[in-house]
Amino acid sequence: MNTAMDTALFAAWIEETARTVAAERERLTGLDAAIGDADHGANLDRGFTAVTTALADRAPGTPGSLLVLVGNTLIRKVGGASGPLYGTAFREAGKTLGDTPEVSVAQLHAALEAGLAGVRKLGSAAEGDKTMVDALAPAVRALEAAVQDGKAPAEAIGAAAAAARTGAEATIPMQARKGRASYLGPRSVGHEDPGAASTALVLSALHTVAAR
Amino acid sequence: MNTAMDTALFAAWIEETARTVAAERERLTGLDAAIGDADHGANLDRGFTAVTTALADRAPGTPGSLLVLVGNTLIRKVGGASGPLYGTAFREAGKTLGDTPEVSVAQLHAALEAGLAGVRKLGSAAEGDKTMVDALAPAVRALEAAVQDGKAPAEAIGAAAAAARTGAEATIPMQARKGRASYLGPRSVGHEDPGAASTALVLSALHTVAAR
Amino acid sequence: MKKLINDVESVVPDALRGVAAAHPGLRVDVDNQIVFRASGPRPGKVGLVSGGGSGHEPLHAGFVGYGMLDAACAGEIFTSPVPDQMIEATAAVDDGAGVLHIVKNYTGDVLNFQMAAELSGEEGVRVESVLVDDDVAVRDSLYTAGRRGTGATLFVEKIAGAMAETGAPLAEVARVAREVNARSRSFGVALSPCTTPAAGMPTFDLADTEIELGIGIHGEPGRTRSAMRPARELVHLAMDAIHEDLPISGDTLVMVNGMGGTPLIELYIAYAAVVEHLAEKGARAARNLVGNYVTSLDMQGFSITVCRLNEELTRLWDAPVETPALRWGR
Amino acid sequence: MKKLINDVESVVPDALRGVAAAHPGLRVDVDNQIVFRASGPRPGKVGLVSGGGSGHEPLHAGFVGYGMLDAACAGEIFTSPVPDQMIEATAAVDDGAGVLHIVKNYTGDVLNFQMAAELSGEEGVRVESVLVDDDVAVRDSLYTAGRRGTGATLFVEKIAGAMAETGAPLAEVARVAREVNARSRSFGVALSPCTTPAAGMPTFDLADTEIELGIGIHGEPGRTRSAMRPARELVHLAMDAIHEDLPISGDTLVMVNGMGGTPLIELYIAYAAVVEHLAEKGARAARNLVGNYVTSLDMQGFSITVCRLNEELTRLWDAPVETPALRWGR
Ligand SMILES: Nc1ncnc2c1ncn2[C@@H]1O[C@H](COP(=O)(O)OP(=O)(O)O)[C@@H](O)[C@H]1O
Ligand SMILES: Nc1ncnc2c1ncn2[C@@H]1O[C@H](COP(=O)(O)OP(=O)(O)O)[C@@H](O)[C@H]1O
Ligand SMILES: [Mg+2]
Ligand SMILES: [Mg+2]
Ligand SMILES: [Mg+2]
Ligand SMILES: [Mg+2]
Repeated sequence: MNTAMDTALFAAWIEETARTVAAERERLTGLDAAIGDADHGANLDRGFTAVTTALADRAPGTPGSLLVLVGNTLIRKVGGASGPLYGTAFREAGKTLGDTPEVSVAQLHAALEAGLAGVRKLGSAAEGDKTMVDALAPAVRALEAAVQDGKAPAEAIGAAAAAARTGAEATIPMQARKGRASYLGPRSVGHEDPGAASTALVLSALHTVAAR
Repeated sequence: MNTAMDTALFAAWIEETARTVAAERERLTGLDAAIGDADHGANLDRGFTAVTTALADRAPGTPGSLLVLVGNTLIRKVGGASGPLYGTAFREAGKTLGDTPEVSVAQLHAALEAGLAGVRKLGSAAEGDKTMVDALAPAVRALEAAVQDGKAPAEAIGAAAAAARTGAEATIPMQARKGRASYLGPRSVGHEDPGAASTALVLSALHTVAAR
Repeated sequence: MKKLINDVESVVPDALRGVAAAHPGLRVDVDNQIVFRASGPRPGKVGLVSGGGSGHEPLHAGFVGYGMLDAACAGEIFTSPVPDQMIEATAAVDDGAGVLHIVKNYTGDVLNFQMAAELSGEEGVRVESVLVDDDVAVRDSLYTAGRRGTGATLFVEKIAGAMAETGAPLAEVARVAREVNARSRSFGVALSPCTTPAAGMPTFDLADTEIELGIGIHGEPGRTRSAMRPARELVHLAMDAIHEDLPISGDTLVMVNGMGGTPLIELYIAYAAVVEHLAEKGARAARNLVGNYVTSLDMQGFSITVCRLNEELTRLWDAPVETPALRWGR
Repeated sequence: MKKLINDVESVVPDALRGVAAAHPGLRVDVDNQIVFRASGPRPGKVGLVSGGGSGHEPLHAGFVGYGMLDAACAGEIFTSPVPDQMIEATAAVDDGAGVLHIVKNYTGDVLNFQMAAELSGEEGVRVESVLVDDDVAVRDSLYTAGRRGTGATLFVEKIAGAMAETGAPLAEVARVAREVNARSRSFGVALSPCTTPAAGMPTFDLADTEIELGIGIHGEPGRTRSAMRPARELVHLAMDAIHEDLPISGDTLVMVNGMGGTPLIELYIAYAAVVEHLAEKGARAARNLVGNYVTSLDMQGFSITVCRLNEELTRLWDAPVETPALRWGR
């Protein structure tokens, strides 16, 4: 892959995300059944199916406008906690990219950082609260480090995806302080957070297409 | 046992019946669960428990008045189909005995025959309809035959009890035409009728005390 | 068995205590298991008495009040009450105009009400009895116990109750009650069995792919066991069974009734299918009820009851009613 | 999984079609999953909009009508609706007097209603939001999502609805809604899990001797797993949990709510125990509801909600209401 990412690559990322979310739907719902209400897989699958349709209807011209459309569609179709949160993440990321036709790793980092900030602001969850933040935050840090080390996009994104997966697994021993899982108190310990798990999927989807 | 049956023996019969009904409660309810509504054991147990209390309160002076009291108590406490039917059987039998202090086998036969007639009249069930009639009718016939042969009470009653049991088992292949079991149509075939089974218990209780 | 009860032996009285505490409009004789209107009998009004085994809540106690029953006798779970209860209820609600017994057609209910009616008559009360036998799953015949009384019982109690409030004579109240029964048919489907406290285990076993067609309201198996199907198909099957016995046409009163363990969202899905089906037949649901009204403990499933309305029945259905389970117009 | 549905994907629209057919007093936008009063907004009256995930029927659609809600937005099963629905409902019911959003306190509901309120505000509608958070099983704290909204939602919708019918201004309707929430507490117990159509299997496993204490209304496990006990003990345990958080005294409004799969006879047994318990505390149930009102699909179990009444709340509770699931006075 060339060192800059164009609209086609972002479109491929969302397509790949929709594919993995559909494939992992049962697992995500299972995780949510343990500490939530057994709908996270269904929610994201519904959302990304709608996103795929929306992108087919009118393919946006820039990475930024594409991510904003993804975010708006998720907000309009998903519901639950993950709808507004994922929607905000994609919207903020897209807005940060402006109308640049090609995105550098540094710009990607800035975009994801803005997405994380949006999630933090909306859900007021901190790291350690056992939410998607525990996967997204380390991913953004890993990406930043990779940028500093001047790593190539595929490699940098690989590091971010790996950090997200590690972050998701790290939620297992945590006691939830946000979202439905918090209602379980100590009983939320010992289960992976569904939103953190799906966030890891979204980033590994990006790595998959970036590594092509 | 001497050749005539006194009030004490009838009291012992009812006591023994209450004991066996309580012991067989689950089995009777199980039979009713298969082709009815799973309450026959509970119904009769409730009824004969009430009967025991009633007899304790005021022990009647004659076999006839005792059976009438048993019948009235069953009608007042059991409910369901079996309450009025068993109640009528005991009432009619008691009324037939009048105020005789000692009951011969011939008189017993007349009494049970009257009881059977009462059940037939109230429930309008014929033999072969898969009801208590299929146990009581052969028992009455067997008793009549024993009387003709001049058999001793214990032996005669034994024959009646055996006939009741055979009659109850004979209901297994029958398709019910009366009572709840009739709602099952062909599916009522292959199960013993709960009321026929309990009738066999009542008569074997009589044999138990008569044979003492 | 896991049930929200105190003791298998005290289920009915414990529940009646709750009914008494919850509904100031009712007077409950817990010892004799009879539920009355708190207001007592009204001079010149025919009294309505019904009752039956418990486990069908809100039937019958939930239908005691203005515009419906004057008293309901509660038996043990699935066991008809005894004559003593009916005699006492009948005497208490009679104010000279006579009393109507509304009896579901089960051998137990019929025999006990019959004995009660005789004795009440001897005590000088004019009693008329109406048999409800609406369940088409049971083939009727001279030689059998006949069809069961199920969902139509609610229709009979509501419409006869409204007629009684108008001050109509006993014969007239009995006449309209019989007409409602004659114009109503029901069919029930079970997705799961129920568990009676006394038995402590399910009344039958059903695989996750099986259902029972043509069930009653006592946890008994149905006429046939069949494969699970989408709600729409189950509804059409029930409607066809009803139509076969009493052709459905014109304005109808339809109840989609839950058996006790089926959530309301599923009953609405079934009702949507009922309306589709009626449209195909050129009929319509002029009035409807969707909910748990004539239940079988915790059984999952539903029954459909259809009544062919006429102007009189519609007017009486719409008349004000004020009971724990059915209330409108006041 | 055996459910009375047509297709896992169409559960909510299929049910809404049934709601539309069953209740002429409602207008249902099936595509957007919004239920309105057929009569539309009334000039000068504050509009009440609520909504949430489906699977809690009759909440919320069953409470749309005179004296309660003007519109209810239905999400997928256990998933809060989306802002678009709330924005459309808000615009449709506003007639200048402004709109009150009644929001159960779940992250999803809160975030979606929050976005909707902002956008509706930008479109010129005055919107106030009231959070319902009555479930004492969840310890409240600054650092958590806070307590859940459960049974008290019905109380808030009924009483705020009655206030709105008087023509009271938005601030006043919001004030009384918040007061009801502040005076209400709930606690729930599950005897069995529920099965969501999407998951197709029970949300948790429970032995025949076990129960879940402190459950919400989304099939989630409770705070603790415990041994099954008689109804009386379970009720006392729930009442004590409520009392610990908000001392129970004086006149109260009490709801014994079924979770969807528990038969009414068992709920009455629980209510009898509630009344015993209140008497011990020198309090009483001045008003009550016993039935399935805020459910969790087919879950077996119950919740108790207690609201400490005052003269104003009692009067507004008694005011006429005409909705599919709650009706009196008209
Ligand atoms: N306040 C919050 N901040 C960040 N993420 C959150 C917050 N609350 C919930 N989440 C995320 O949302 C996920 C649940 O999403 P989902 O199941 O789709 O919605 P719901 O909880 O409404 O059913 C959780 O696993 C968690 O990662
Ligand atoms: N018409 C009838 N004539 C004679 N016996 C009958 C009749 N109907 C029912 N029975 C008897 O009653 C028994 C059922 O009694 P029980 O279960 O106590 O009452 P219910 O059927 O009301 O639950 C049946 O097994 C049958 O033997
Ligand atoms: Mg969830
Ligand atoms: Mg029986
Ligand atoms: Mg019975
Ligand atoms: Mg959800």
